Amino acid sequence: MNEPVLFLPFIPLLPFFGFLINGLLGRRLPKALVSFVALAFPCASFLLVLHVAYLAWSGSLPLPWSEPNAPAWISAGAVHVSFGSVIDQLSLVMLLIVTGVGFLIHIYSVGYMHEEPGYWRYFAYLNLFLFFMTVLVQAGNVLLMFVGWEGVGLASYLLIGFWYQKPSAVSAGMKAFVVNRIGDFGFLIGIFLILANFGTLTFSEIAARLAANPAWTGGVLTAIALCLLVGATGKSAQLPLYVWLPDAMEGPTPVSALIHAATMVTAGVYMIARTHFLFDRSPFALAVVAIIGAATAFFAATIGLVQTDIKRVLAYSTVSQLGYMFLGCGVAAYSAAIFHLMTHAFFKALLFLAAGSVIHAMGGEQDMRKMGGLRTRVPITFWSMTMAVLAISGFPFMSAFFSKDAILAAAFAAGGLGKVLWFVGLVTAALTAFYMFRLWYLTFFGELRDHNTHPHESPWVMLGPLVILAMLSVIGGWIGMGHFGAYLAPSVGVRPEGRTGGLEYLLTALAVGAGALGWYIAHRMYHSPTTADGLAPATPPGYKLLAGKYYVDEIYTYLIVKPLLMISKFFLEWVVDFAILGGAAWLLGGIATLFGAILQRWQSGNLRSYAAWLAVGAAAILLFFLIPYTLGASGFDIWARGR
Amino acid sequence: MNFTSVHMFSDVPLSWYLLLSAALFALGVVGFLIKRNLITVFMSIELMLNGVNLSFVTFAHQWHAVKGQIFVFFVMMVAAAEAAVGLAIIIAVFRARSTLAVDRIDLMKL
Amino acid sequence: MTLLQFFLWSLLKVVVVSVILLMGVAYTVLLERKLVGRIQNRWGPSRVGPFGLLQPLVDGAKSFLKEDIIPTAVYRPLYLLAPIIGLSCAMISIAVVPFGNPAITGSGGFRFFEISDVNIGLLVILGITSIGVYGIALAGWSSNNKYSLLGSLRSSAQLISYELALGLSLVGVVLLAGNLNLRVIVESQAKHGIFSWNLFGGFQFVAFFIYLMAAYAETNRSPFDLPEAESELTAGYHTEYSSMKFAMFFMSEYANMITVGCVATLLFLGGWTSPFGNLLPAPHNIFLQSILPIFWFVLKVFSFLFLYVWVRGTLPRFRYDQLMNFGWRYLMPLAILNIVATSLWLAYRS
Amino acid sequence: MHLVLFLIFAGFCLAGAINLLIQRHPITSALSLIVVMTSLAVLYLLLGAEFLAAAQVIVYAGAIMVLFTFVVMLLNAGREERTLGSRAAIVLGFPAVVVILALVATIILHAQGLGTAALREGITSTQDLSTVLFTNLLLPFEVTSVLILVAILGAVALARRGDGERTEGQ
Repeated sequence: MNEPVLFLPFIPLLPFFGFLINGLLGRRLPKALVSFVALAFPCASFLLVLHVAYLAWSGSLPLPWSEPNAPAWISAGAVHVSFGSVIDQLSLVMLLIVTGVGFLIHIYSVGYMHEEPGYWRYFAYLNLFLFFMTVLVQAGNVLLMFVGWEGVGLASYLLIGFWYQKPSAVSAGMKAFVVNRIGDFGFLIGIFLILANFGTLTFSEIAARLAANPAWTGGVLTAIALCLLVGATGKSAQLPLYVWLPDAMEGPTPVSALIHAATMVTAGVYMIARTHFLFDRSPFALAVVAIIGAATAFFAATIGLVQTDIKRVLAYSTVSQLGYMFLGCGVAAYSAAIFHLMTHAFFKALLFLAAGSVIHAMGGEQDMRKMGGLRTRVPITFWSMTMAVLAISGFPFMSAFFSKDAILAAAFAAGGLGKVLWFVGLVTAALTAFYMFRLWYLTFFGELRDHNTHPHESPWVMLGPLVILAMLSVIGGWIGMGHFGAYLAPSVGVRPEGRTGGLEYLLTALAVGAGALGWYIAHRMYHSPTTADGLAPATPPGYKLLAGKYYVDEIYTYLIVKPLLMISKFFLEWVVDFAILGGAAWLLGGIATLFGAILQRWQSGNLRSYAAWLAVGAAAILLFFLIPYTLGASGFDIWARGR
Repeated sequence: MNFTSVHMFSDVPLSWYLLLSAALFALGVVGFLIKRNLITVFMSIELMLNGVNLSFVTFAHQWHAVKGQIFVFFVMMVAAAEAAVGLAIIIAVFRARSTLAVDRIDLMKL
Repeated sequence: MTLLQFFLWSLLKVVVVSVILLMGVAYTVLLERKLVGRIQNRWGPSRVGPFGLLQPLVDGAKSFLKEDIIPTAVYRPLYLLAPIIGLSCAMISIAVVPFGNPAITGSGGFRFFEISDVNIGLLVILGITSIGVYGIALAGWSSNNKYSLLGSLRSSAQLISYELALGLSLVGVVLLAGNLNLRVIVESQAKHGIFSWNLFGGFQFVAFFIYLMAAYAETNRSPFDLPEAESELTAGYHTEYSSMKFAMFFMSEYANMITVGCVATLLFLGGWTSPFGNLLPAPHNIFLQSILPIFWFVLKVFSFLFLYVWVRGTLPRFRYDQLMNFGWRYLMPLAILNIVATSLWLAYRS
Repeated sequence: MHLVLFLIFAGFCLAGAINLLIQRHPITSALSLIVVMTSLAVLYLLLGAEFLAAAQVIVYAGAIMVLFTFVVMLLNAGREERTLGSRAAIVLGFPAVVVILALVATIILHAQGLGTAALREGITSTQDLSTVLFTNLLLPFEVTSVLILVAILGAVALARRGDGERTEGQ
């Protein structure tokens, strides 16, 4: 069979070229050209992925496919790290999501960011993000994945702080970066542990090494899995490192859609799925994953109940949905988790883009309390948002109906804590439906509460992606029905899914019921709103706690940041500045003066005396090497033997 | 009556070439030590370079290695660059000090 | 052929070629004076001998008999050395120029129509030309005269600047021939007469133009004769020279012109080969076989010299900044473009 | 023949080098150096390095040394002054040079397996040289061109007067 031509390196490189062109020249290029560059390269990249997908579908590309003759990156001793890519079912699905949704959001951004002075900068960053994200997804080894991992973090930081004149945006960017750094630290330790224990960083080799030792479980594998989990919680905004994601909404809305909902934050889930062979060997780590996931899902959903900023609701919703994915991973239902990742990418991107369209319509206003009655003013946005809300709430036969159901079923089927986790998930599903419909009602129904604005529908360049994503949100679940798990099985392993006949239908019905309950409560409270937020007077202390986001930020500030600052300050002022620097200054000064007094006689400034010393040095070296030459061995031999 | 019979005393030992090269190098060093004019000192450096070049060419001949000659070629290029910069520096120094005597240019600044 | 015979033959060649070269120099002077005269609508020298043909001899005698003045303030060793360097460099180059049919050889492959066959003939000519700068530079400096110094500085700068363009313009030709040996370069142009000359067949007319300009500058000839611009610098670098020393500079200038003409002939105009290529049947007579190539060669060099004089008679002098701009900003890039184009063409063709 | 040529030009070389040291006027030193370089070119020719011989003449004698004489003329450098100089140069330098020369000479004279050079033998054609230069060593070659470009820029930057000086001077 002929070698299939994949152009794999070009999938990341094309957006990178876009980044280079726009980043280096964008300031001088006309806007139309910037848009063209920004769209053409991701589009080409997407087409390449489609090409690969077609080859895989038609069977001429055997999966998993790892690139032969990939250029070496690091070759040190027995460790070899290459730039090689791996295409298997998992990375292919992820690549399709990343480039496809990414491309749609690029299109949307052309409309959304049209008035921005930093237009070229925005697209340069966005292309850079796509570059790193595709690197992350394609990477055939942990280290290359880490490069992508750090890179998307950088792109995320740049884009959160895109409006760098705004102090809140800057600090949000820093917060994201710092919190991520904690996670990355764990990831890095995990990588070192892998290297120390496996001697390789390539996924396939690690898996092969594990497969060869079926008895190897727990112990160091648990440590590795937990370290990787720390990394994943950082990137995917899970407890306790979720705090950066809501703040990341300071960035432009399409960025929130692409990076902080659809793709980058799911990298943690992807990473766990990719290294599932490690987690599979450590039940403890898996349990931790599941618990973190369920806890985050519930926790974030409760905060989301009371948020008034439309994007923050979505942000907490994202955290919550990511929790679901972790829950899926934790019960070893990786394919269900990835399935949910995919549907979530569709409907959450759609939600954010629709929210962006609403914000655009409201002239930049993000507070839901000032919106209302937009249903007739922005009809297309309204309808696509409706699709997304139905999808996320698990309305029957919409996308999340299938994926969330799969996760919940898997949780229920898992032994031990499974039932508890399932129940938490079920409650969260009700909460999800509630806060989503709350958002829906507040935004689109009733009367417009801020009369200073004149809402208008967005241009088609923004609505087009909305419509496409809306369709995907509706039908996205159908592809997964039954086949998805089987399709992904070669890359993430076969897992018993919760197929228990009648019980399964009962579970499904319960989930739908939970969603319906959430909708009903929301309908009662917000359909004909008299006050801006009906929840507030109902449960005052709880509301305050929720509106304050459980004061996690404040707790972190007092428990970690402040003490750290104080210690740092003490360390800087007394240890570093006074003891080390001051002492060193005195010491060095003294030594320098002493030696200077001696050596200054040498530094006469006279060129010829320097030359003389040079000659003396040369003669000395010659003597050293050549006098023993007459004794039979050269000085070099003696010197070399001494080492 | 062969044209190639022209060389009658044929061979010169390569060590002579090497000795000549060493001598040129040593003379260059001596020049550096005794010359008092900045430009002449610089010329002495060129002399050293030339001495070393000769040994490269000799060894290239000895080992039939083209790379020895290419090394000389690179040395020439670098010497050209060095001469350009060095002479520019000399001009700058002369402008600041209006002297070319090495012994008078002994401050570590212009 | 014994060593002694080899030496004697070589000596003979050297003597004959030098004498012919010097005669050529002398009569180029006459040619110039006559031609410029006609261009300026006057007769030029016509009194000494028929059509003034003996004028060069008389000029030579005059130079010999003039009083040789050495100013007191000159730096004597170099003042004396400079004209010698100039003239010898001008004359040495001719040693590697093949001017006749190389197929006619003596015993042991001895060639009659070139003094020496060097693999890197072209580079030798370039090298010797580059040393020729010293004659002018030292002359101007040792004269201890500001006109001389300015003239020589101008001249040296001009020579160095245009040497680049000159060398680069020749690269195209070298690329076409794939060799630095002048004989091989000529033979590569022999096949179809005028159509395989590098000038036409090799599409090197741009290079030829650059070479022409650079050659005029290299020989300090009008329109680039700034080093001796009499209206500004009296006589430039040879202001303080008189009698035979002046004559040596004078001769070296014309010898250089001839060398440049020879190089142009060899590199662009097909050397000694006939412009008709194989259209004319090759003569069987050994005498014709040896004399015809020399005829073509001399004819081509003569045409080149004619062009020299013609340009001198018609074009005004450049300003110095114009000269430098022209050399660096136009000729150099053009020459590099020519190299790129030629190598692309060659790569495409192979 | 080779021997004769070698002796003649080696003699020229040494004489030129010594003359470079003896002469007190920079321009005569420069001329002696040119003599050294051109005779070295002939020696290269004897060793079969044709292209290098030409390059030696064109680059060293024709370009670098022209630059030197140019600068000497430009700065109108006169005879060397008699300055006190440095004791270190005399006390340390000369013994060091003697040691270097003696050691190197000893080694050369004791070296085994050094061949001989004869006329018309071991000639490296320009083609061989350029084949290696433009294939295996293309990168160093290109880097050299960058180096030269940098050197040109550096020389221009160094030798031109600063703007302040210009307004002051003229």
